[in-house]
Amino acid sequence: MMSCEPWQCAEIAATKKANPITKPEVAVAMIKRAARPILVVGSNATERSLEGKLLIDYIIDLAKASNVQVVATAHMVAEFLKRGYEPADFMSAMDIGNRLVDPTWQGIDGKGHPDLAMFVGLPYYMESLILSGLKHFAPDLRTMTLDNLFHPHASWSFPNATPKVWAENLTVMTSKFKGGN
Amino acid sequence: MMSCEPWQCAEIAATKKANPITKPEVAVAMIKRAARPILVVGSNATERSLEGKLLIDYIIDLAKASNVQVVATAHMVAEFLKRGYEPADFMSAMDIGNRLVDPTWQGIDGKGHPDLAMFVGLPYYMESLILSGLKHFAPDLRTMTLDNLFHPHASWSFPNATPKVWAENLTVMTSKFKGGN
Amino acid sequence: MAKKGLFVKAKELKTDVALVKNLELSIGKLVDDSWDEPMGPTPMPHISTLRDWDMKLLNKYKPFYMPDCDLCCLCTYGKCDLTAGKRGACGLNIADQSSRIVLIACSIGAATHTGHARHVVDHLIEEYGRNHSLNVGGLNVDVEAPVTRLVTGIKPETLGDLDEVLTYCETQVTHLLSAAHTGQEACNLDFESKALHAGRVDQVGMEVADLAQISVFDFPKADPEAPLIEMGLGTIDKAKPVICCIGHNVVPSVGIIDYMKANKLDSKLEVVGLCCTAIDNSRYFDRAKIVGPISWELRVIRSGLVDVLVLDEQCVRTDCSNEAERINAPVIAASEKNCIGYKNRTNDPVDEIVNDLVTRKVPGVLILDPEKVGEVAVRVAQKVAPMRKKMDVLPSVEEITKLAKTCRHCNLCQRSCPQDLNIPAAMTAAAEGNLKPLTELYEECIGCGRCEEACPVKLQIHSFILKAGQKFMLEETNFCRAGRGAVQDIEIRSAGGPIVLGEIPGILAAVGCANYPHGGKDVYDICREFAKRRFIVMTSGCSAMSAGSYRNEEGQTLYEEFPGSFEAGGVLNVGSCVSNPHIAGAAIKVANIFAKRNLRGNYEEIADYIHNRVGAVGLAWGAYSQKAASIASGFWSLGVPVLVGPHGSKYRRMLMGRSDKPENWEVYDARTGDVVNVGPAPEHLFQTVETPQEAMVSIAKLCIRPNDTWKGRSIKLSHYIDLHKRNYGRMPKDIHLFVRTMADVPTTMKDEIKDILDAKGWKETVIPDPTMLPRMIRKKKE
Amino acid sequence: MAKKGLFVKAKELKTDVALVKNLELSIGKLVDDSWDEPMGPTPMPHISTLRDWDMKLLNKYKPFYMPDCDLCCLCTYGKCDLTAGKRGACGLNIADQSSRIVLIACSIGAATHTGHARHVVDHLIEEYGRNHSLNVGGLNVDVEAPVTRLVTGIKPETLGDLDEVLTYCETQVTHLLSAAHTGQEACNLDFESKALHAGRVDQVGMEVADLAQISVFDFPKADPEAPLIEMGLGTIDKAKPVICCIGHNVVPSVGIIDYMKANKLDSKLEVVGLCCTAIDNSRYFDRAKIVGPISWELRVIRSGLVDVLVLDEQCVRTDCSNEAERINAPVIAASEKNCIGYKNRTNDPVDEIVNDLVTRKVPGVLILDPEKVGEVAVRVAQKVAPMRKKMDVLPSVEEITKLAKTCRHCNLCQRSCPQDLNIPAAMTAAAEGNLKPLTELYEECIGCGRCEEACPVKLQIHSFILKAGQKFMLEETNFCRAGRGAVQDIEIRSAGGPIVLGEIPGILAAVGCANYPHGGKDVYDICREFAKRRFIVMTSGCSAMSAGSYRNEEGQTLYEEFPGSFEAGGVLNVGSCVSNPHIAGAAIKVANIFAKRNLRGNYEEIADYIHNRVGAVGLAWGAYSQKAASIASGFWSLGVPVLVGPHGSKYRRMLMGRSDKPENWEVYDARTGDVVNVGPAPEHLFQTVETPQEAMVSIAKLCIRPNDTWKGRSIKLSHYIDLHKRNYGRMPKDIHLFVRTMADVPTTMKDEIKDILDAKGWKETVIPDPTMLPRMIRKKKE
Ligand code: SF4
Ligand code: SF4
Ligand code: SF4
Ligand code: SF4
Ligand code: SF4
Ligand code: SF4
Ligand code: SF4
Ligand code: SF4
Repeated sequence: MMSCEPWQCAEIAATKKANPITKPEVAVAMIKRAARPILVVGSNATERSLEGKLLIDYIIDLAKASNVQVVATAHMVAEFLKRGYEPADFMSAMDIGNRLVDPTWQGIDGKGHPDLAMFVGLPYYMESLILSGLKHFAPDLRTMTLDNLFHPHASWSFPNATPKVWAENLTVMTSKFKGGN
Repeated sequence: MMSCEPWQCAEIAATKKANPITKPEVAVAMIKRAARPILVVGSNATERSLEGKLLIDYIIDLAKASNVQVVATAHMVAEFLKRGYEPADFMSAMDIGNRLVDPTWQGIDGKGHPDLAMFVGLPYYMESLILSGLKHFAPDLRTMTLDNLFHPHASWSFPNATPKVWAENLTVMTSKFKGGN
Repeated sequence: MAKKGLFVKAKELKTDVALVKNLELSIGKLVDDSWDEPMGPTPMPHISTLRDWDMKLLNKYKPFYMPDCDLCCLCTYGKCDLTAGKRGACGLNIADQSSRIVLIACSIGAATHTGHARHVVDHLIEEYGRNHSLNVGGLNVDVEAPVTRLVTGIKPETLGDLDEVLTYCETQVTHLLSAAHTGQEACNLDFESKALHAGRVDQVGMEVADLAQISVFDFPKADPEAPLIEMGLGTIDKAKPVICCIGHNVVPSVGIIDYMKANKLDSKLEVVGLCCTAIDNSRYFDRAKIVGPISWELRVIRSGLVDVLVLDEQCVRTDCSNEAERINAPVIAASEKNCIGYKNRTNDPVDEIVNDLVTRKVPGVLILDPEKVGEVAVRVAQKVAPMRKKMDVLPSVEEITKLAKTCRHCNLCQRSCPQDLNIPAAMTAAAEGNLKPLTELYEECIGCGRCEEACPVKLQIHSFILKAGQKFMLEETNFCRAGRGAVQDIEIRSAGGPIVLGEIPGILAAVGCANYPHGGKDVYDICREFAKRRFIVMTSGCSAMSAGSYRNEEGQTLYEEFPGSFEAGGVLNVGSCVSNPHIAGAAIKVANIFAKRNLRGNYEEIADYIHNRVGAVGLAWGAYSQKAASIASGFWSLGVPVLVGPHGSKYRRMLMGRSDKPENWEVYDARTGDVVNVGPAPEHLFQTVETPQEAMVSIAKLCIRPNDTWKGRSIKLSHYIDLHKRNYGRMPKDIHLFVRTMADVPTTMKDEIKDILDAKGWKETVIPDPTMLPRMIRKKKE
Repeated sequence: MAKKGLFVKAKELKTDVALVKNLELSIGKLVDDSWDEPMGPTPMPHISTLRDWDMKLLNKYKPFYMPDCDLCCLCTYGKCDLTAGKRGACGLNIADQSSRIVLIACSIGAATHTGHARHVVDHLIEEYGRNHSLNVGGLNVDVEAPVTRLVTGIKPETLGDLDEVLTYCETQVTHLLSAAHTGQEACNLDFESKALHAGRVDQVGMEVADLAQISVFDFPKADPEAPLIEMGLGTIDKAKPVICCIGHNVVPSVGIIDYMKANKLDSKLEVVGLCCTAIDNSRYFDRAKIVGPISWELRVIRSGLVDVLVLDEQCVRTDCSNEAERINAPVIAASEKNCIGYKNRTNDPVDEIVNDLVTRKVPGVLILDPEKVGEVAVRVAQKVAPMRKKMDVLPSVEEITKLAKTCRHCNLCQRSCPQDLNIPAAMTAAAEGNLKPLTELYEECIGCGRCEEACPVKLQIHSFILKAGQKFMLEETNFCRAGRGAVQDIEIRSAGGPIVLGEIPGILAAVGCANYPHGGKDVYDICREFAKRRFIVMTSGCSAMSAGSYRNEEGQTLYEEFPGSFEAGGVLNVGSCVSNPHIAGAAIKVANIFAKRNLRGNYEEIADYIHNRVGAVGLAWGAYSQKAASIASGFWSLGVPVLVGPHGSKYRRMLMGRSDKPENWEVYDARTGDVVNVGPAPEHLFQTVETPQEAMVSIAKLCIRPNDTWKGRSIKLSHYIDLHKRNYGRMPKDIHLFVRTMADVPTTMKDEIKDILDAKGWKETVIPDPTMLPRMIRKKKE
């Protein structure tokens, strides 16, 4: 049960709480089912190392495999570019949050509002607050976190887990897009 | 899962949450293990009818079988007396709560501080608040609720359940004291 | 009137009569001959001036905290989990935090009343000048502002004086709120002391507001025979355009009523109100009608009877504007505190505003000029009434039956209902065409609307309940006595003795909001019980309405059955929320007028007097608001116990004595300096009671005071024992704690009680001249 | 100076020189010849007076809410679940509630500063009289109180005038808090407007406090060369008795320093401080030492260096007294706001108090007389220092290794740490004798202590970290420049033009608290970056300390490396929290002195000017408090954007523009009345940035203003592009939104940018005389 407690102890949610993602395949299915998913990647992408590889490198693999649009926050765009990956867009975390609560926003490509917003690698409390903003003010948007920290304000969240499990989950997800299922 | 949500939606607790009592035997064991249990009975005792019998009558059966000290709140003492049962004491709900947080209080019989405080039949929110007071200010006291409404602030609580299940639970508990186990 | 040093300087000074240049005027002290009462020790107390007194009370009545949340989320170091003693990132623990929440609530309450008073006083000064004199009861009331005199040492005579008093209050509110900043107060008892100070300030703020409005608007002036006001939806003449005012601030309503009168329309429209605005309207205009308390706001709007909705401040549901849109009723927001996002039309021509509202070009407007509110409200009401035809949004019985079938029995409505009402069962019945269970909910529903918000299939549950209860709702016609304002000095003179000696067994003040656990009838029942027992029963606010909402066997409402004077068996509605200081004031005046204690800036002594001698108890059976918290706090600070109904537990902190700890109950005998144990009298300062039965027993007991004569005590005990036996089915178990000598025992019970006393090892003790203040001891022990 | 009508009446009037009977004096208006500036439209604005201006800002920068809790628990109708649009029992929804929380935070902040000012001013009036004149910069500062003049229309000249200004503030605070009562404001934007008003009031309150203390205590008066103050634990002479003052209110410290000076002890003891008291101490006494910001309170006490702890108000950890007990250091509580449950000894003889503290009979005392605080603190420090021998409570390295072995790796510490620090891993290493990971935590730990509270085996985690970082901690010796106070008028005259034209690329104000995501070095790095780029860098409060806590390659701190004057490349510490209005004031003075706009009661025009022309940005990298919220709000209201670090997201509401919505960015050209799109300049009003890199890019961008000349714009763009490329690895994607004509483009980038502009379909536009106020249009379009 502990694994589905909020990572930061005080980040409890009330009546609407995240469904735990019990295995990476569930997340993959959610992404595949979404018409317009985006993936918001925060500054911990270069701060978290899982099994000797940086989070950002897992994300690049996943993004390439899944073709999900990546929005880099903070200065992460530089880190992506450095690694030869061009994210679909970059803006501050608050800017992407603020656009997502606007139902008239047509997405970063102007082709329609995202129907699934994924988050990974923001400071836990910031990610939590943005997810709360979306839960309250974009009730039709599904949200999902790809961290190893449970986020009760998301619609779907991976449970708290070790970096090792996290690495596995991300790797499995990537593989499922690369022709797996 | 729903059955272990707080009954009143907004009564969420934070890090310290009740263990659900999965079957009445667990509650019986807790009581038997306690050296000085008390049972606080609130005004819903005569408002709740389960399977055609009032809650207070179940409580009297249970109290007689278990010899647990009953503290009647509000005007419940009259209702007990009317039914020929003399509760160990009576006082307002706040008074018993306030005594329970005082570690120097020696119990209603002056023989020592209770080590298990059970509650049943108070208005949900009042019971919840008193349990919260005890959780915060009497951290060594175990608390348990015998309602059919989940109380996250207790140490142990029955999950939300129908009056039928509730009646069964109370009946089973009583039977276990009457020589069952 | 003594003020702090005042310095006035001006290079050029223009007055009506003269132009003065380079005036410099330094005033050390203003002394007003007409009030020769010497200044007491604590005029204009700072936030810590009365801390010693507070600590005396807080040591006797220790806080019992029941946190509503395990977290603190007040700053960005947090949220912090404070469970069971953990300290937050600023070092705070849960006791500190719990008391901080109390301080914040009381500060909001005090700010609200003070801000309300500020608005009224500034407005009246603008209209009538600073010199306009105050008059709350003519020759009948000499001590016109007991609370203000007591707390500030000021004797206000004009509107301008009230300005000064409010300046004091605002300074205090600012300091108090400031103490709630992260990294300020570090001790829960000091937070509590500050909350008590907020209560004192709050009482002053309220008194100022009521003094001003009584004086200028010519409300009933300490009048025991203030008119009976029609109350209930059934009293509304549906053929007329209906203007409905909700809130607390009567100023915009005065604009409406004045406009109606000036244009001879006062019999052509209905002006009705909810919450305290309703009460104050009726003090201004005896044909204004009272609809009911805060819990009836949705009820009234959805019933469609309202043609124009005028919203001022406090206790106005924030969805009133949305609800009004549903019934096509234009809205006028009339307070800076509640602008509702509407465009400010204060400076626009009336014709334009009227047109925009009538044509529904805009759903509502903000108008901050009360006269303009008056004209717009009346003219719009006249125009929209024929168009609206009292259109309601209640479903038909057929619709209910049909829609109830879509109920999923998910229980979310019940789980969201503050009353835990069994709505799902009522839906089952309704689906089968049986509306009775829904009808039964009508009486217990507090009209909060949370059930509807929770329902996944969007059933308009509250509207279903209203429809089911429509018959009662629309037929309701009762009476509330218009708020009388202060108690007359002469009433104090004759009742003061019996109160202090205990022969009038107590004063019950039923005040506050309508967040009742099972509807308003409890308030009526309790008030009637004690009026019949010849207690003095005082009411205010929503409780005053509920007290008048039921009838006796003869068809009389409470206000018809009992006299409106301050005497044994009287039932007095003092008025709205801001009239509460007349209740505190009555207690203070007992000390001052009857017992001749100096009042001015003499807080401790008077509070000590009241606490030990005046058997008054507040009952806020449905208190819900921050204002109710600060009102209660003002009473605590005077040593007057307050009871709240079950929802009051959500104030999260009680102030409770321990009858089982004898050391809690010692006072000095002022005559000798001896320490005397006087028993748990009163037992608690703030306490939640669970049922009306418990409330009655507690009220009787809490009226007992150390100073009771044996005769008074025996009367009080006989009520206590009688109510206890009736409700608890047996003798009180603590009777021995209240018997000082056998003379205290009601004669008819001598034998029975003697046995109990013997069994308890009771010993006779003395009746002291009780005080908690060492300095009041007249003869020090050698 | 214009005041509202004033009426003075007295039957008997005693002054120093005369006795006047029956004085009656009615003053309609006081006009002071010496200030001939005409009164603007909004002196002494009420809570809704500037609502139209607020709505302009709020429409441009819409609130983005991120609720910290799904519930509202503010009254006993609740708790209410407001998830995703559900309304509570009072009708409130989550947007309203979120904005109400902002209002409450800002009201607490404004109350705190106003209350602080009230204490200082009342105290100084008592000591020096109402006539004591103000002096904040002698002949160098003519516009002595820009914020007060702007908001209230009052030009304060004496302490007595400040009293009047504060009375205005207190009235407003009371009204504002009142609006947070249940059933008041019903629209989130109106709550936001009121929060902005709280910011305005807060700025006035702060300005009053600093004006008073600068004037009377002779702090540096607008002095670019205010002394450099020693800072850091390493600067404390451990051989001397150490008095440590924590808080914000310098008055008790003045008592201490005066006593030391009077008794020739000023070189015999160390007076050190944390938080703003530290800064203000150093403005009073240049040998006072600064230890550090709020996050260092536990650090300092546990290190044992403190012999006497003096606590005043604000940002004082509420467990300081407990921590002081652990190291046997007596505590003096010196503020009514923070009594800590101690007995009030204000009226006791000094000898007794000293004795009780020295003998540890009591752990602490409350003394509300600053002179007595001074004597007691010094005498106690002298006596206890030899006994205490700087006893600390840090564990030894051996103990750490041993205790770390008991760690259960439950992660609760990390999960409770606001910084999410990997403590369990550090424990593992420590158990193996490797303290390096713990040492690494030292720099990132904000000293909140939550880890220890959470640990089930009660490991003193924060102390472990301190021990591991002890070398750095004890060796820290840096410099902070004493707060200089205001900016001189002459500085404004010379820098005003370059700022408004854009040639000085911006003003960075690094202010506020120490709740940094990764330690204080970010603040230093950012300030240095912009100082080197010849922005004007202003600092205050805890940020001013952090800015001075690191050194460059040459070993210079920031304050040594850069001049302290208001010029390109200057780094100015204005002072403590209450000095922040000198920053706002500088912007206001640009409009007034440089651009000759009328100031007095002319809020909208000046704010419109600043918003469109003065490229100032606030950075509150570690803001945590309610005061920081109200300070920010004061800047928002002036149209100045504020950035907060990641923890600032917990303020739960951003004010954000949408660069992708062109309609957001239209202003009027005051010359023609044409509507001109000026691009997202500035893009946001309140925004969280995640990393220092993002902060730098955002700061550069947010300094862009519609009014920039092409030369100024090209300079600003070159900084923005340069920082963007460096930190984001590419050209900005929004560069086309900031180029009005090709002359705006930095010459070296012409080709590169031309291509981008072409690709974006960019069209040339005009550089308007920008305004958001229709009434500022000089020539209406026919
Ligand atoms: S005020 Fe204190 S306990 Fe509350 S959130 Fe802030 S740091 Fe935590
Ligand atoms: S409106 Fe009535 S039934 Fe519905 S939740 Fe509120 S009290 Fe319960
Ligand atoms: S919430 Fe709606 S659907 Fe659920 S039980 Fe209540 S009425 Fe039925
Ligand atoms: S009594 Fe309470 S609910 Fe009623 S109007 Fe007054 S404050 Fe509001
Ligand atoms: S203020 Fe409104 S939303 Fe908050 S608890 Fe009270 S009723 Fe519920
Ligand atoms: S004291 Fe330091 S390590 Fe401990 S929780 Fe606070 S920031 Fe984290
Ligand atoms: S909380 Fe204590 S026991 Fe748990 S991981 Fe942290 S240091 Fe170890
Ligand atoms: S800057 Fe912030 S933390 Fe520092 S002293 Fe000021 S308010 Fe407190």
